[in-house]
Amino acid sequence: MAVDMKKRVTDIGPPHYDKFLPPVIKKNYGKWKYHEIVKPGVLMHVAESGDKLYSVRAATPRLASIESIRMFCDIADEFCDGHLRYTSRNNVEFLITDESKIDPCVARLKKEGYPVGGMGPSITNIVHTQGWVHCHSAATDASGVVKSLMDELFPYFEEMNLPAKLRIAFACCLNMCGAVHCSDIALLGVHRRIPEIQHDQIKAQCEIPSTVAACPTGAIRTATVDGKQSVEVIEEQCMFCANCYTVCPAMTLNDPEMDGLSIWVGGKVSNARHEPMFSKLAIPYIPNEPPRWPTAVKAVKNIVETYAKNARKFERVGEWIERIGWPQFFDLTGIEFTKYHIDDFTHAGESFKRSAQLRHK
Amino acid sequence: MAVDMKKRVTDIGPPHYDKFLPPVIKKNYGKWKYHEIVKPGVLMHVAESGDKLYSVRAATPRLASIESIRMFCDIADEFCDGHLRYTSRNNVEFLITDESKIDPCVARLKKEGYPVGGMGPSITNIVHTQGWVHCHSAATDASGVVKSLMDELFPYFEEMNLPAKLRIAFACCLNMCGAVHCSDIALLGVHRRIPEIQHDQIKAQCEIPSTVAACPTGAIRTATVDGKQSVEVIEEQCMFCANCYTVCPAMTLNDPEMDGLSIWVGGKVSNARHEPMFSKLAIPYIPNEPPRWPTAVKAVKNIVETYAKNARKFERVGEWIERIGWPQFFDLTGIEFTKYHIDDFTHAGESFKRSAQLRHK
Amino acid sequence: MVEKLRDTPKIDELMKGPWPSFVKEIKLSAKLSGRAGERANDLLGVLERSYNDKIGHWKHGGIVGVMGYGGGVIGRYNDLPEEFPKVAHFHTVRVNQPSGWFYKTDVLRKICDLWEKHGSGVTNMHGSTGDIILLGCATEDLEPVFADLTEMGFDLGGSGSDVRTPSACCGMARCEWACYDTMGACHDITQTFQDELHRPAFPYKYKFKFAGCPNDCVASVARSDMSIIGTWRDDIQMDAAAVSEYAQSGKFDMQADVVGRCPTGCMSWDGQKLAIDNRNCVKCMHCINAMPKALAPGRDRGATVLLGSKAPIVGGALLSSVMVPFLKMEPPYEDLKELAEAIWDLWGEHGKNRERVGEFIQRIGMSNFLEQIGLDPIPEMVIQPRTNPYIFFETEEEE
Amino acid sequence: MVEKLRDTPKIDELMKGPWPSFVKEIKLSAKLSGRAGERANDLLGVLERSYNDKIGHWKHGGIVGVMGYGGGVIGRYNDLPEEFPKVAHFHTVRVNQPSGWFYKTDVLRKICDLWEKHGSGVTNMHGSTGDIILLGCATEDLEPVFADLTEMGFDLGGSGSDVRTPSACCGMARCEWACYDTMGACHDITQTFQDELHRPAFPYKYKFKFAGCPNDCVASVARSDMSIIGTWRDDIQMDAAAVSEYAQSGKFDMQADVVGRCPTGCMSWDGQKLAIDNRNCVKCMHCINAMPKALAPGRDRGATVLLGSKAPIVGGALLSSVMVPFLKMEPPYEDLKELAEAIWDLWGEHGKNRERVGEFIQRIGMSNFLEQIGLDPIPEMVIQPRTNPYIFFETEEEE
Ligand code: SRM
Ligand code: SRM
Ligand code: SRM
Ligand code: SRM
Ligand code: SF4
Ligand code: SF4
Ligand code: SF4
Ligand code: SF4
Ligand code: SF4
Ligand code: SF4
Ligand code: SF4
Ligand code: SF4
Repeated sequence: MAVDMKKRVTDIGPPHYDKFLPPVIKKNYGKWKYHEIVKPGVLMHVAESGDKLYSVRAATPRLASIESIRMFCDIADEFCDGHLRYTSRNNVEFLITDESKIDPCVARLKKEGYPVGGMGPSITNIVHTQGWVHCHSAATDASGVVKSLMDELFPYFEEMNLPAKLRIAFACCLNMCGAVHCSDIALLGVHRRIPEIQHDQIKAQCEIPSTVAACPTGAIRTATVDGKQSVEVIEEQCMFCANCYTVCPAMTLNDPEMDGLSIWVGGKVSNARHEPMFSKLAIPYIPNEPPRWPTAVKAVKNIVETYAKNARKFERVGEWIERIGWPQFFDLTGIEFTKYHIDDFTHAGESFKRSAQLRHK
Repeated sequence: MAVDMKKRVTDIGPPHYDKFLPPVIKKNYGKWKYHEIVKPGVLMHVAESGDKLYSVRAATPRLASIESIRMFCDIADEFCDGHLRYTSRNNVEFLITDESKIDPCVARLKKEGYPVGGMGPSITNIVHTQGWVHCHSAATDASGVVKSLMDELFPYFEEMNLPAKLRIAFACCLNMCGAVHCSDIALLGVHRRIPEIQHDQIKAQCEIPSTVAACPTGAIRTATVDGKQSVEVIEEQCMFCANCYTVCPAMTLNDPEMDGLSIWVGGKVSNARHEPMFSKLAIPYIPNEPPRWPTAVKAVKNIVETYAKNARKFERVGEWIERIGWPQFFDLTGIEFTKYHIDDFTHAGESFKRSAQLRHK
Repeated sequence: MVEKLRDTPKIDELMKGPWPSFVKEIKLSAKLSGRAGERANDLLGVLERSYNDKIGHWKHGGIVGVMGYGGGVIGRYNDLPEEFPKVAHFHTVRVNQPSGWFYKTDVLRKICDLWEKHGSGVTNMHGSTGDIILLGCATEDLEPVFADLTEMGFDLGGSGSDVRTPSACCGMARCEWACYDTMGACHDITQTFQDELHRPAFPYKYKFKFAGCPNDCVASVARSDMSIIGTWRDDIQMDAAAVSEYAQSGKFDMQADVVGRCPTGCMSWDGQKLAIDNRNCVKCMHCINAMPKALAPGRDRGATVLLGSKAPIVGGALLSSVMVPFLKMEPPYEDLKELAEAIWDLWGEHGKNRERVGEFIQRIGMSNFLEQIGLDPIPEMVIQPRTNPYIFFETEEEE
Repeated sequence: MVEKLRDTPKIDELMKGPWPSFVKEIKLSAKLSGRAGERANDLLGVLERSYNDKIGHWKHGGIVGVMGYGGGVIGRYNDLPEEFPKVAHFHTVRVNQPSGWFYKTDVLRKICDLWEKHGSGVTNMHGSTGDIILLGCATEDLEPVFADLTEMGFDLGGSGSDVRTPSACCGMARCEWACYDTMGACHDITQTFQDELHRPAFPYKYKFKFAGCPNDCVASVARSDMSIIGTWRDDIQMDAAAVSEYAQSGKFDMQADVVGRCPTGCMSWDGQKLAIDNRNCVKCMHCINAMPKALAPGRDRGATVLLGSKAPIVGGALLSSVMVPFLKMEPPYEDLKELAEAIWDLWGEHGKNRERVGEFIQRIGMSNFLEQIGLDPIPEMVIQPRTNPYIFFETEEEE
């Protein structure tokens, strides 16, 4: 397809959002007074002017065919004068001013297979990444695990009966594009064998010095293999982060049997009550079990249910565990505590229990 | 003096404490029921048997002449059947069973110039170190600063009107023999210029490789000076810890004008309420001002008074500051916050404020 | 239109269940006519293959993009091009979303048309950074995609070592708690730094995220090098009558669930009246979240600017840390822009390759960093002052 | 007896004021007859000199000691021997105190006599580690001091890279909260490890401190490589009537000051009755401290063993961390001794010179350390599990 390079423009940036805002928002921009969750998935915002805006939130698998986007457009045209938005967690929201259109809109979404919910003390959409659909780094698939999980956690999306919001995130490798490092529950793809080095390609594809420098533990050193300049990996020093692979395609870590998932818990982002916190390791390794990852799904469900049963009102997962203590968390969930749970990276010592404040039963 | 080497015995260890315990303790060992502070400096322990033991606590300067120890012995003979003990903070305690002897014992101690107190929510004796009295490492004196301070804080020793116990510690160099790293208020001697190297003596007195290895920041490297093997210090990398000096006497840091004191706050040891915590930097540097260190004394007194006025019941200094926040601590005390307060050692990043939870006035 | 969809028994398992299925979405696109359908169909095939092999089939991207831009396209090649020729190239195009992810259907339909014409009909709405992700086209499609995009008023987002596509919570558009205009600021910053966004010239990526209040609905504190989080300086606004209503509503226990969960214990409740010691309130939002009709942030509003969060590669994950406790956020946001530029100057010159700004600060030391960018050290920047006595005293002036 | 005490106008300033004066103490000794007085008098002189010069006048010690012992004496020389000849040598002798620092006057007087005869008449009661410190004698005095000491049943304490003189709170001798016999354990350990105490053979020092309960009155968690802190496993003992008395006493506010300060919030008070959720009690002692007549530690008592605290040199200060959450502490303390020995074997072989055990653990990794000494990893050992994903998986068995 030929492009007319003379007409070519650059650096225009995104269109101004103003063009896309519904009139009720333009009018009340910055002048909202309060909100209420009218029912699961339906949010009402009331402006100082008295105007009301209803947002109907529906789940999406994030990976979207243009056909379903078009279908969302149909719905928005029918109920929202063509106005919709997406959320920071990949849900879609239909912006309604006419109260009578809420129920038909909800009904229509459900009929098309897009459940409505994810508000208040519920499990909303899982933030996730590319996995086997698109990324070269993935230690597991992303969309498939998320789908398997949400099929099972579905009631928590449609209802609001958890102690607090529960955010789940997923990333298919340690690069953590799903930003799983601060989630109530996180799933993270892990490699578990050292990079396989394509000695014949490394010189062509990689800069050896920057490959060596890329390793956080200094596990890589230069080596001559079959007379060719290459690198070698000191097995005991490798913790499978794949940073070398990012820098050098000739060092692959993907492995059908060794790759899998780890599970993390107790992170959060908001400043509400407790300051933001990182997720902590719960289960170091679960094998990849496509297509439906039953072990991982069961493990997450167990954590959710244990939390739902034991936490107090407004307590996020991490706040709950902090109150009851980690030994009790492992006890209640039946998860095994292993040597992998004890940190041994740079700031490891900062995570040791340096007091006699302990529970003893 | 000739010693008969044939009779020489070794490795006998200390005498068994049993020999020194008063009968009331032997009888009730492990069977105490409760205690009460009868009045400042007088502790009553009641045994399950109903027996009572009174302990009268008097301050000592720790550095003790045998003449005053003999005088303590006289007092113990008179009031305690010869039984006394020292505490973990260098106070002396007279162990009385006859209630009528308490007041005379207290009176006698005060008369001799050894104040009675240091119990309950008070300031007890300062744990301290050798200073110019005995140590080669000292960046300041120890006993002199402690004496100057306690003269000023004296009322807090004799009364019990603080929110909680307030523990002060003193160490004359970064070796921290006074274990100042976990005290409510701590004074710490600091050097501030790089080691002066006696190039002509270093070969004889020191092992050069271990000297180089001793530096935590890698500031020392081997060098040839005037044809002799020696070392040099990279000025920007030195933080004056004196670890090189400990290993190598030919690298001295002591300096009349540059040495001085720093002040630290908010550490604690007990597990009561809050887990043990480290002391945090309050004032990076105060010059040495013998004989009475007025600036340091004033600085500590200011902190004590601000604490006394603002903390809640049972709140140790560190707990108080944690509740009101560090910005308010600097505000209330009028202490200046400088770049030195921000950590830049190994785990520095762990001390950065990583949340938006802030007070804004 | 492809004759027959690839046979995919394994991933068909993921068509079942109540949650919307991404496999269904790919199949919807595979049924499209033209290249889009063919590509989506081959994507189905690759994916089925991965589900059998338990391994991905994508290779490193190499550098592909549009003329004059260094970012915005992620190159991707398949390692089984014979078997799946239509996805041998399968690059993604990152399109800078409008602030707050608001759309009108007309513009969304145009994007769909574009991606039917040039791409695969498969998208991500949205990527983790916030972009519209157009998933999968060939190298030769890139310029035409770009031409059509710009024509409809869109532009590429970031990738590589540049400013990444900034994002913002819906803020004032739909939230009563927004302490500044997140979408306005996000758009302004995006426009101002178009050059930095499109032409990678930094040691590594630099992300902006704009959250209107401390609830941080865009996870800025965890996922952006520069996190701008709305807050306020004066007292929480309170409607006492509405507080009483909540207290009686039975929705929660005022003492245990609200007062008892305030992080500084600065609230008290005597059964009748709620009192807040605003001096000790750390603007955590909890009480406001619990009672949106009764409480609201104060009127003296602005934002806290924090710096440095990132995922674990290389030195470990970081959250952002406080740089400016309170900044009035008003257009044209000069203070914020100057701060960003001062940081880029320093980090640009002294940062190592692939060293995020958060790691850079830790390496050179916060005090040093502050001095260089011209900020004063203040206690708000730390949890607590240093605990180790290893102080690099500078004494030259004194001597 | 010295003819005239040194003229010391500067330090005489420290004779003033209500707090007992160390200068007075040195003067008391300077007035002693014989060498003791002479030495104390020269000490006055050196000190005055330091107060004028603002610098210490002591030099590194070199190795001095008694035959067959590697520790117990700190060598010290003056750098102005001409001016202060009597303190040209001024070594200190560390004498192992009896557990709990209990004395009878007869034995104390004997120590005084000894130090008048051989030393300076100046002591520290006590040193920071716990020893009786005899401050200042010459090299030739050391064997005679040692002979007299052993004759009266005393022995030297530790110094150098050995077991340091263990110390203990008064525990069961005078405290109702002692959860095990601190003085008994301290004495037993001291006797068992006499060889390790006197003959430095470790990479660095190793301190033991025994505290009877979590109040930790010997600062063991901060100042000993092995911290043995008493605790209990069952319920806090409560006398409800005595609780009521405290509540009415006006000494404190039961809700705010006791219940409100419990670190886990596991107590509740309805104005009448105090309830404790003992499962969530972390044995912090606070409520017991506040109400010693009403509450007491449970009956199933023992100790938590923690490892690794130290001052900042070299890698930064550390607090001890949990190794064994609960150990029954009964003579002959076999478990504790075996644990210590297992640690010494490992650290002795692999520790670097001047690397304390706390630093050693951090260097080789806690899991590795545990495996080597034969302890299972348990969650009580950490504040929280790891937050970084950098796991050294061992997968050989699986493969
Ligand atoms: C629409 C959205 C912003 C956007 O611009 O897209 C949004 C919107 C609202 N958030 Fe949020 N939040 C949104 C993502 C987030 C995130 C980001 C994330 O999860 O990645 C967070 C941080 C989560 C964390 O801490 O890990 C977030 C933490 C909160 C909180 C704090 C909850 C807490 O107790 O920690 C509140 C307050 C509340 O719910 O009481 C809040 C409250 C709200 C309110 C009530 C604000 C308002 O007055 O409109 C909105 C409806 C809440 C609801 O869904 O229950 N929002 N909110 C995002 C919806 C995501 C979704 O589709 O589910
Ligand atoms: C005598 C001594 C132990 C010894 O074997 O020598 C001792 C004795 C007692 N301590 Fe202690 N403590 C002694 C040093 C300590 C230390 C160590 C230190 O300061 O270096 C601590 C840790 C301090 C810290 O956390 O930094 C200590 C933290 C406590 C606490 C916890 C206080 C808190 O709230 O944090 C209590 C409980 C209380 O006072 O309510 C306590 C309580 C007690 C009781 C009431 C215990 C009892 O029932 O007999 C004793 C009298 C207390 C008093 O003086 O008010 N003792 N106590 C030590 C006296 C030192 C002195 O001369 O002043
Ligand atoms: C597409 C996207 C995931 C998604 O499915 O949404 C993505 C995909 C990739 N990320 Fe990412 N990252 C994406 C958001 C993130 C985020 C989340 C965020 O921005 O909020 C993070 C964590 C936050 C952060 O920036 O630290 C993230 C942290 C990384 C890292 C680790 C960076 C670090 O400093 O630790 C890498 C590795 C790298 O940069 O070399 C990385 C690298 C990559 C690469 C380019 C793989 C590589 O090594 O070259 C992935 C391309 C996948 C593909 O084939 O399309 N991606 N990446 C997200 C961008 C979409 C968009 O533009 O909207
Ligand atoms: C005498 C005493 C101070 C006092 O006035 O009480 C003392 C004095 C010295 N200590 Fe200490 N330390 C003394 C208790 C401590 C303590 C406190 C404790 O044991 O509870 C500590 C902190 C806790 C710890 O062990 O970490 C302590 C941490 C140090 C250090 C730093 C060790 C570290 O790992 O960080 C050094 C440096 C060294 O070992 O090279 C040190 C070194 C020294 C030396 C030997 C100086 C040297 O570099 O050679 C000092 C000899 C002074 C002298 O001339 O007499 N001293 N030292 C204490 C021993 C008396 C006793 O036996 O009872
Ligand atoms: S998390 Fe890793 S595998 Fe997944 S999209 Fe990001 S870089 Fe690729
Ligand atoms: S995977 Fe990580 S640790 Fe292993 S060699 Fe590569 S960069 Fe180093
Ligand atoms: S703190 Fe330093 S100067 Fe003071 S006694 Fe200990 S080693 Fe010596
Ligand atoms: S004083 Fe400390 S930092 Fe400076 S050279 Fe010596 S060992 Fe290194
Ligand atoms: S971050 Fe605050 S202002 Fe923005 S949407 Fe969330 S609650 Fe509203
Ligand atoms: S906003 Fe948070 S800190 Fe402030 S009063 Fe409310 S709960 Fe307390
Ligand atoms: S540590 Fe506990 S048992 Fe020992 S004296 Fe202190 S309060 Fe008593
Ligand atoms: S001992 Fe401490 S943790 Fe246990 S109930 Fe009492 S205050 Fe709470």
